[in-house]
Amino acid sequence: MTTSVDIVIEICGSAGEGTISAGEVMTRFMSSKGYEIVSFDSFPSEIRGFGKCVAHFRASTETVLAPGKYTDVLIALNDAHAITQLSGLRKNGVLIYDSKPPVCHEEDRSIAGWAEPGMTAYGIPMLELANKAAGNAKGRNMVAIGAVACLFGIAPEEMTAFIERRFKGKKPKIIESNIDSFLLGYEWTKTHVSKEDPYTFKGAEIVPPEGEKTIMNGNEAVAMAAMDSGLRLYAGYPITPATKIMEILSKRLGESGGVMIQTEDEISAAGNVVGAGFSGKRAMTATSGPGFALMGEMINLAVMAEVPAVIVNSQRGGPSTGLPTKMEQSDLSAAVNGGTGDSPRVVFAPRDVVDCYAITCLAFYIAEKYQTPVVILLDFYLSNSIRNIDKPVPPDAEMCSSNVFPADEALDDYERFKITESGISPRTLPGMPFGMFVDTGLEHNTYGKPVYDGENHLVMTEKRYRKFHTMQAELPPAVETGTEGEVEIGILSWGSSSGAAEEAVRKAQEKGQRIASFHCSVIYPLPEEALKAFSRRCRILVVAELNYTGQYANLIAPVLNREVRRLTLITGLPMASEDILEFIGTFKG
Amino acid sequence: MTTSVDIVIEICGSAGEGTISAGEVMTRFMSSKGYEIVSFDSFPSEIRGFGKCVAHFRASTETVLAPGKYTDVLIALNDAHAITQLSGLRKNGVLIYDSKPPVCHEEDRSIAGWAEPGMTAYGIPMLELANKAAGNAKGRNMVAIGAVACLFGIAPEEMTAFIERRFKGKKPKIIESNIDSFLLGYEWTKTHVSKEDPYTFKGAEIVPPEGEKTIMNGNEAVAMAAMDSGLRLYAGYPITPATKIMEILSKRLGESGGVMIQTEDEISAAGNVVGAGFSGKRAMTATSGPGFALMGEMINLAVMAEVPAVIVNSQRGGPSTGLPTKMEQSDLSAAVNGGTGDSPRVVFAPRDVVDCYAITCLAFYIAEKYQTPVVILLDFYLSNSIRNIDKPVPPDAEMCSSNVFPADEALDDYERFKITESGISPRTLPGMPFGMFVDTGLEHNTYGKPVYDGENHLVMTEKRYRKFHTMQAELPPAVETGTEGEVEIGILSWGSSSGAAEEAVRKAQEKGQRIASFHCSVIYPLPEEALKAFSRRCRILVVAELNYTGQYANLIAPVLNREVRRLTLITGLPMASEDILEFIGTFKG
Amino acid sequence: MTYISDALVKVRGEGFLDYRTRELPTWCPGCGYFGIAHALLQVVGDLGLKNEEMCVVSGIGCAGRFPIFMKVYGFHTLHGRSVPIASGVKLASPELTVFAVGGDGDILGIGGGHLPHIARKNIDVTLFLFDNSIYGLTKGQSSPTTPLEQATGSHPRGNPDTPLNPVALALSYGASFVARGFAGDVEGMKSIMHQAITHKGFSFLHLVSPCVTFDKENYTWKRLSESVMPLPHTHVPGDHDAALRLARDERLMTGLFYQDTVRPSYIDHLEAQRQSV
Amino acid sequence: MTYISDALVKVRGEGFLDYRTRELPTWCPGCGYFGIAHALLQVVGDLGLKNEEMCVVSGIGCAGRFPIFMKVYGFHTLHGRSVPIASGVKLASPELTVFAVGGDGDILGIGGGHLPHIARKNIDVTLFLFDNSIYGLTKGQSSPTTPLEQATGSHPRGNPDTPLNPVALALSYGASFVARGFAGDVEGMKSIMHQAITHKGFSFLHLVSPCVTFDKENYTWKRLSESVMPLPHTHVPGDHDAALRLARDERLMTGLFYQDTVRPSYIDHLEAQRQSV
Ligand SMILES: Cc1ncc(C[n+]2csc(CCOP(=O)(O)OP(=O)(O)O)c2C)c(N)n1
Ligand SMILES: Cc1ncc(C[n+]2csc(CCOP(=O)(O)OP(=O)(O)O)c2C)c(N)n1
Ligand code: SF4
Ligand code: SF4
Ligand SMILES: [Mg+2]
Ligand SMILES: [Mg+2]
Repeated sequence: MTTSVDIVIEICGSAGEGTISAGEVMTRFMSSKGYEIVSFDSFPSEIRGFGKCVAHFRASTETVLAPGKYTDVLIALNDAHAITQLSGLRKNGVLIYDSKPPVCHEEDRSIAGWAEPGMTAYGIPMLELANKAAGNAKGRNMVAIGAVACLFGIAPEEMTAFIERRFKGKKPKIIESNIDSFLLGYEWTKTHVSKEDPYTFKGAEIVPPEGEKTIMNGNEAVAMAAMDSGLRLYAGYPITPATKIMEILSKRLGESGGVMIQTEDEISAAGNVVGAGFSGKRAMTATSGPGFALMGEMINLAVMAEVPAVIVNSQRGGPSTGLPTKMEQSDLSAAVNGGTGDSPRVVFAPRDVVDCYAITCLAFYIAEKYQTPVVILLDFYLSNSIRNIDKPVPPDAEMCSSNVFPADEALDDYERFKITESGISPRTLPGMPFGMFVDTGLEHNTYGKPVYDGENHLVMTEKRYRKFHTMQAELPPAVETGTEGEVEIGILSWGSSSGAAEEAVRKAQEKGQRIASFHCSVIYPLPEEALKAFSRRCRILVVAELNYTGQYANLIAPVLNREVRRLTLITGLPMASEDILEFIGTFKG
Repeated sequence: MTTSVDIVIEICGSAGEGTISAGEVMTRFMSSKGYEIVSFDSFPSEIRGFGKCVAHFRASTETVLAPGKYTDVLIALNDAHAITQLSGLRKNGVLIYDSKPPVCHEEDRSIAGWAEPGMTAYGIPMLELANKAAGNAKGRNMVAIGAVACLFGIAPEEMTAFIERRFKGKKPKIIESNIDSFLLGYEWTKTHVSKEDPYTFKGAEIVPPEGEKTIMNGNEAVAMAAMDSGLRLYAGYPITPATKIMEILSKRLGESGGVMIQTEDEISAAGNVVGAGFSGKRAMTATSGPGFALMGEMINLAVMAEVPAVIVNSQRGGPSTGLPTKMEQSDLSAAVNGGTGDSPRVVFAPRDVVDCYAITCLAFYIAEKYQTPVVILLDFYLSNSIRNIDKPVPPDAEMCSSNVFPADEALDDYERFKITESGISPRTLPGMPFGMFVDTGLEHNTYGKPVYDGENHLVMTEKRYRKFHTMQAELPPAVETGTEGEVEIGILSWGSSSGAAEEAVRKAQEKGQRIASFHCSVIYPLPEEALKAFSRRCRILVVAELNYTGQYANLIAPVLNREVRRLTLITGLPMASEDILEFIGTFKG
Repeated sequence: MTYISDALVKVRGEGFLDYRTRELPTWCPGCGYFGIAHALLQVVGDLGLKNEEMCVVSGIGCAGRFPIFMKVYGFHTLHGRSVPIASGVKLASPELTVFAVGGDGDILGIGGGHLPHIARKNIDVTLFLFDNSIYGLTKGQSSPTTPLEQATGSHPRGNPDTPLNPVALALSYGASFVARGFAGDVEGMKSIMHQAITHKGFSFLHLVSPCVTFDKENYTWKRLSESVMPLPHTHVPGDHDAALRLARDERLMTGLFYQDTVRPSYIDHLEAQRQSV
Repeated sequence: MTYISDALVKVRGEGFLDYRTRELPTWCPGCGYFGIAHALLQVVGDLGLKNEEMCVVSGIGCAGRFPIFMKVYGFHTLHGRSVPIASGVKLASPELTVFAVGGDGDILGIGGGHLPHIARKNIDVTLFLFDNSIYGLTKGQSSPTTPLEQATGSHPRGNPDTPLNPVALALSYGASFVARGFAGDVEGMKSIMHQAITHKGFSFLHLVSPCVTFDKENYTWKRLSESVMPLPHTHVPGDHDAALRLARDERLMTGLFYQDTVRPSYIDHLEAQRQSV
């Protein structure tokens, strides 16, 4: 008998207990088996200090689009922290805890005492077993995985084989003690625990991975897409959650003759990118809120001087240094409207790891062809969330070189900023023997010469905005799911929250609701027509996003000119379909 | 016979010809006589280079709220530049030009040939007379003023007395040659020109200045208000049009024991202000677009750490370095929505020079009491526009110290960021023996300790926004003028454009239109109730502002949820009532 | 909210909490920063400074977390901006004793543009540069002081950027007080900290410290302990040329490189200008 | 669009417009920048550089306007950012000859945080610092090189900030080529410009120039002409210590202070690392 399975597992410990790495082993293993996986980690921003770590993942035989809001299985490596996660555990969920934990808790601080009656609690002597396997507490996380494997029907030999592959290159002793810990956990559970809960992966109807698959997170997808798009310069400054993009490219960009430079700050990083873009080469930087705030003036320059630049902002909790390791979607206003002056820039927000790749390729194409900065809004969740995806198809030659060059005869009286219907002016690059010009962040005439009269300013401003109209034709369309035609409720969301919205719509539709979702990976230019059309067919509009003020709702207000209901969450977690279902559940007929 | 007069005069020359200083002499003189004056200068951003300079002013016996769009009298010091100003001269306007100009123009390049038939053109040998008076061309501007005085009935002895006062302290030779040039211009005109136009100041019904008057521009008003509000630190970096604020304070702040520091950049300027604010002292910086773009991260810090800071942004044409010496209102979005994260800050936009003083005093009060950054949006016009105003009343003691300190008993378990109904937490300052705490740009709990859980983040975010709700009660209300009750057209405007809107409404009303204007010097928090109430009584809503995208219209869209018509101008000039009247003139029944 | 147990307070004895909050550090066991903190807390005690009259302004990084442990008015600000913010505190409230604290990335990387100017203006702030030659908090990328060719998170093939010399820079900027300490030498640090805090004008303290978690190559306890040496006894802190020469020496010397006891601080300078008008 | 008349072109003779656009300068008559521009345009001609293979990146200021006059690919960018933008051009397009141009405010004030890093990375850009010791374009405020006590627009009572020494800084940052020229000495400038442009790696040119409009006190033609003197003939450009000593001398010396001909440029360094893997 095969069956469909959808289980949410959470491992919770304190910094230094291997929580996140246990999560990674589990998700990558399940993924390699063909499960659909959505994972989400959460950890403190301090290097040490006993902060709470949570590795959360959902493994399903069906397509899953968002992490689960409620947990089926909670694995407690640290009782004090895990107690705070209990409220998310389903009433009939499973708790796996260390029956002999490393710190001797007072009675009322053991998590077992906090589990509610309907829950099943399994105590495993993780510390003891880890000590037995390797002489220290380090293997507790692997003991826990052993218990999970045993309880939920994962073949131990498959897991040990995976561990061997995964840790290849590490010292044999380390690999060995990991495997030993795992096996001890497995065996102990097998002999001492009698399963009482209904959850299992056994007999799961796994769709065997078709075609070539690859496991990656959003940061990896962006880095890979940039390389595939012909990146010549990456300039960056470390900042969570974007640092990994730099570290990946630092390893790999050199192989293709590109350069990765770690700059002294984010202004310089953005400056290097603009310089490279001016010289006609593809370049990128990646940062997060505080760094993005520093790049504003440079982005404005790229707008005015019409220089391509790709800037990734992986959003985290704000404002200011804020919550460096928490999820939030609150840099939307800053990305779209943060520029001084009338300063249009393209803003994309990919919805998932696959989209991270596609949108990054598109960003390079659009930046170059339309001579404009492009901001890609990732977020903490997307940057770190691991998915098993089809090996992405690299961009073709046209995508990889989208420069618009002037015709030879135009070079006689060459106007670098020529007024055109499309708004795109033909562009020359340093090194080309004709077509020299001086670019500037001052307002300028069609030749690039600084000019301050009002007529010229208007014409040039119109031209700069016209490009955004022109590009609409080749930008990805909005995606609507759910009921067609007139609906009761329409849910608008953006970026990584749109998976939850689609999932919520699917579930609500199954219950007979007339409901639809709307999502567009293109934030600016706004898909005005699509927004209006969607709005027309919805009685109630909900805008669901992860910030306090409803930044997307504000952004589209001048287009919609109607009341919307705002679902705004700032919990530090990605959005789940349950969040949306619960919100619309409160609506009165 | 006395009569009401309203004349717009423009002097146009090239850089280095004394255009702007001639304008200043005239405006200050007329102002001292009791005329209502609105002036506006426009000049190139280069030090040299023959760029066009225009000194534009309107002198009236009535209250005037905006510069005139059309010119009555155009004085050409440079024909090539002045020709481009002819389109703004009234069909029956007056042209005064140099009949023997310093550069020998070809026939068709003399401005006299371009004047339209209805115009009156007076040729004055300015160069010749200047040479006669002082042996060089420098006095051409004073010769022109002499001609103006003679043609329009200004008593020469009053003007020479004024020049003597104005140039007091300069070398006697300079004063003398200025006066000689003026008098030669006056006399020559008297003997050689027969007046043919209808314009005159003679018999003007001047309201003699009541009470103590003082002539100042917006920059001076801001600087004076800051001093009167107890400024202890001004930190700044030069940038047009804000530099003068620094230069004024550099002279005067020291006298009161305050410090003016010229920093290495705008980040440091804002940082110094935040440091001073943290220590409990009033501090300010002033900048323009490019510098403001650099301050974003620091403003976010002040939001999160709840530190008072006053930041003046005198807007100029953008984006990027843009049009440094042109008028524009295009930093509104950046000021309100430019922060990464949910980052609320107060944004004020004074409407005129008087308001510059009042709003600056209010800014210090609000910043301190509500522990928040306050952005004051000036603009190029307001910064430089000279008005003769009632001597402003300095803020009282309460306005000058609005700190909220904790009660003694609260110091036992002192929560610096205590959750309160008002959102304002009691605050201690360095030096106070109890109540030490560590402030931070990280999200924190009520004690200031960094904490990353979602519940706390929500509560603190709510608290930070709640302050903005609380302060509404003591912010200046919106001002509506024009027809009461239901109207055909309602005009919303902001900042220095609102004078033009009020004037337009007055004129349209005189013609029998049902029309009203709405203005609020408080941009954020949005005056939601007032906006809604105004919207309800207007059939058509117009939002008039000086940027391309309609930034204020976008900002209020989520409040209004209705269509508005956007009057968006980016001519580099301040708004005139004619701009609005012409716009609404195009509406169909 | 109290994390250091009463038991530990007893062991450490009377006065342990005079300048220390009960917050547990977020630093790794063995981190050199403990030594720096230890020295500083003792020095302010020796100087008898009042807690509330000190203001400690820090940037972001492991070093930036320092104010959390100190019982003063603290401000944990932005990455790279402790210098301008501390300047603002001092200029507006000259009665306070103001410290600026930051890591090598903080002070010499993103904040490197501010350092020349606080030095040449001689604003009376004491700057504690916690130099572990790595970006600690972001987990081990190259910093402006990372030795050439060291493998780091951002440069797995080896750091290609020649490191800066913080003491030489501070001297070139015209800082009126420049000294170096080593996290393993608490007494040495105490001595220069004492002098720095009492110095009128800007003081620059370069404090070399191992990051035990992300640097196993160069700035380790072992290698630093072996290589650090005191300045020659003959060195006179008034001799700027000698100070610069010694700062540029291959060997890592500790102690007071330079002090100008005559030059007025920024505020005193303004005051003198005011008087003379 | 053409502003320089054919008549003038005839007077100046053949080749005058080889590297010069016909734009009229926005500089004041008598400004020292004319001398610098003159020298540079001649040097690139002497070197036979192709116009289109040069990229001139400038900041904002009177100095920043320089690219407008030169027939190359120019980029007039942001105040203080010529250095990072020029770096990006060079790293992405190493085949170009890249110049960065800026004033003293541009390079040492708002942009001062970038200078140490382009120097220590040794990115192959030639930096022309047009130092008039004043903020020209914003009409005469103090700059990081304004002499102490000079009265300026922002400091009418006298500048209270000790000026920075650009040559000493560049040396301390580890720049591999450091020289100084004087706007009144075209031949001297030509010689160091020639060497700087052909140098592999970062080169720093400190070009002292009067602002005739806003500085009547110190950096005037008269005072500079009197005080500027060439470096001693005995000076060897490989001697870093001597270079630093001479840079710190009271007297304003011109010529090549330092050159390291061995150190690889940033890109060459990366290439070597790549090869060695
Ligand atoms: C504007 C900005 N950019 C980047 C970061 C991320 N960040 C935090 S700490 C840090 C560097 C820490 O290194 P260092 O200053 O040497 O301090 P350490 O942790 O080594 O003590 C970085 C890059 C940030 N918080 N803000
Ligand atoms: C971010 C920013 N801040 C300030 C300015 C205003 N500004 C333009 S040029 C300049 C200084 C010019 O001085 P310097 O760099 O020495 O060049 P110079 O004009 O003397 O050649 C300033 C402050 C600006 N354009 N951008
Ligand atoms: S990461 Fe390094 S610097 Fe940071 S606390 Fe740990 S040892 Fe110290
Ligand atoms: S203001 Fe000074 S630097 Fe600028 S062009 Fe004039 S003389 Fe030269
Ligand atoms: Mg460090
Ligand atoms: Mg200068």
